[in-house]
Amino acid sequence: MSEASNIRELKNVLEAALLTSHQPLSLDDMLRLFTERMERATLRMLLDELKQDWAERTMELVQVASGYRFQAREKYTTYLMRLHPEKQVKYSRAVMETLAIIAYRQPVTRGDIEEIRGVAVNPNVMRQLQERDWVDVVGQREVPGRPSLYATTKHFLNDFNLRSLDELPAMEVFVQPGA
Amino acid sequence: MSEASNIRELKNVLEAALLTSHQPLSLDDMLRLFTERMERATLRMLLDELKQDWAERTMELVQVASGYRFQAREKYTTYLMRLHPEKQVKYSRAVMETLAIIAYRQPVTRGDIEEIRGVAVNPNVMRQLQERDWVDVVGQREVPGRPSLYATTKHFLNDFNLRSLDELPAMEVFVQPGA
Amino acid sequence: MVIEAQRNAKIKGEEFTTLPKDLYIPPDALEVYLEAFEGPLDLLLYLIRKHNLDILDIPMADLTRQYVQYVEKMRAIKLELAADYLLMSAMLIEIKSRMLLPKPAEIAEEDDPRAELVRRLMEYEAIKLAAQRLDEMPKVGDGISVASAYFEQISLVKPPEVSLVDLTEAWRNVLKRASHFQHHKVGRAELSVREHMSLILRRLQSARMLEFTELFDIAHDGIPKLVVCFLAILELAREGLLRITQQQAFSPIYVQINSDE
Repeated sequence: MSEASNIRELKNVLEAALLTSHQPLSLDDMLRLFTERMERATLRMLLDELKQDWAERTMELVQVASGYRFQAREKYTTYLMRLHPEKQVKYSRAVMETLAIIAYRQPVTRGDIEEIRGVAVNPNVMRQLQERDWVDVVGQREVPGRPSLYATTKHFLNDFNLRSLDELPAMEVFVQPGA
Repeated sequence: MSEASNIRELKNVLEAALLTSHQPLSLDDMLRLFTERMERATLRMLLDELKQDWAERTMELVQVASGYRFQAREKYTTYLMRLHPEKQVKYSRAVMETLAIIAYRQPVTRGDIEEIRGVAVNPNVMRQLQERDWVDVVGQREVPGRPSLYATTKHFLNDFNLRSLDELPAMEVFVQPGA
Repeated sequence: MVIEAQRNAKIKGEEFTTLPKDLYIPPDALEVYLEAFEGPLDLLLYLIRKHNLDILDIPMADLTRQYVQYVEKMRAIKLELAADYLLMSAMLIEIKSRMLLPKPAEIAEEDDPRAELVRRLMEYEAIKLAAQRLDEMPKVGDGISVASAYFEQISLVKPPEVSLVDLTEAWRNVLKRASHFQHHKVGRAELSVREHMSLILRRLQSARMLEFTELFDIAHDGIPKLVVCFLAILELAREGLLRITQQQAFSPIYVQINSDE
């Protein structure tokens, strides 16, 4: 007499296992659920039925590389994302200063930025600014290596609510006494 | 026109959220699922219905200290334990007794624990309880040395399937043989 | 001795069923055996339960004698274990000796020298049982399996908010550190010129070559803007970014990106 004596019960065990597992379950994993021997073909058949049982429901039984898992249907993603708002990361000081230099001194090359900041520009910094579509390449300076010239974009002006760059606060530099 | 326009759809969103969340969801969490305003009473009603919908199924909608969660019904435990036989952490008697003292006598200092158990508290014991996030420092006792006061966490209640400390099993009183 | 008669006394907690039936412990087994005790209170409780003693009227002489015998054995083998146990020995002996003193007839029950020991034993046993109950309770990860189905996260990272204040603050910091900029003032006019420099470069990127006049939007731009545009062209030329050419006098002037070829 088997523990789980009918198909309904066998499917329930599989459902409980799949709904509570943090990782996809392989066929071997699932065979371990039962003390009695089960053919892989039987297991596959049960999984097929389980998939059908959930066809109209919130979760979808899918097969991925490492096995089977239940996942929320796509239509719920929008809702579920509201539970996990992405944390707003802050831009690093390097990013902000690089952006400021490009805004106030454009068009500038990476070399110009390095000279002003006194440190090498991390390629990641330029990537972040370009991905945000605040900065792009407007040309090359005709010197050896033809370095790219960076400038701010229209999108940058929009995001900062500026009609043109001259709406940026004019920066009066405080002249240090004795400097 | 609301996003999820009928009770069935609202319950589905809740079901999808609860089945995919690794932590219990509070009422506030669940209200965040919907862009439209929902009364807490409505949400409770929906959760009640959802609980009913699952009454005969593999998972059970339970309420613990930090909110609601789905968990596999007890009858599936035997099966599910077979998936990860190696993962069951068994704590030593010292750890469990320390936990019991903190749970039933909180807030307590390490000195209180030593007084009750009659032996020095191994720092490793406290570390294990804190790493499991079952126990936490909630303040200092205002005596010389300002010793830390320990208490159990919400996570402890969640893990033990409790809504609050008064759901802990009542302490048994020493029974006299032949008394 | 009551030991033989009581050796089958039932003790709560299964670990005690494996304990020796009397005080004799094979020396090599003692260490393993001692692990079973969580401390002197635990050992005392064991002795009380094993011999079915009345906790409210503990025969101190018997209990102390048996306890001390255990501790002596422990001392012989596992010295470092003994500190807490020795303290308890001293306490038991003290209680026993206080009980030998003649007591006034009107002594209150709470003045029983054993009272504090009894209170501690009862408190400890209650905790010990509570610990067993907690241990047996189903817990998440040990008897409770929580739903944790998968859902596809949209990798839509919310970009950081940056204000104009953040930007000017960053610029201020740059200037503070770059000493050679300390005398330099970036005014609005210069910003306009810089912006136009970028705009002109952008246009020439796609067009390669433009007629000089095409760079000016005379119909829409006012004089100040035209001037700024002209200054931008001059600045670009000065920086070597533009090449301005004219085949002959009065023929169209062309502007193109300066390239070496």
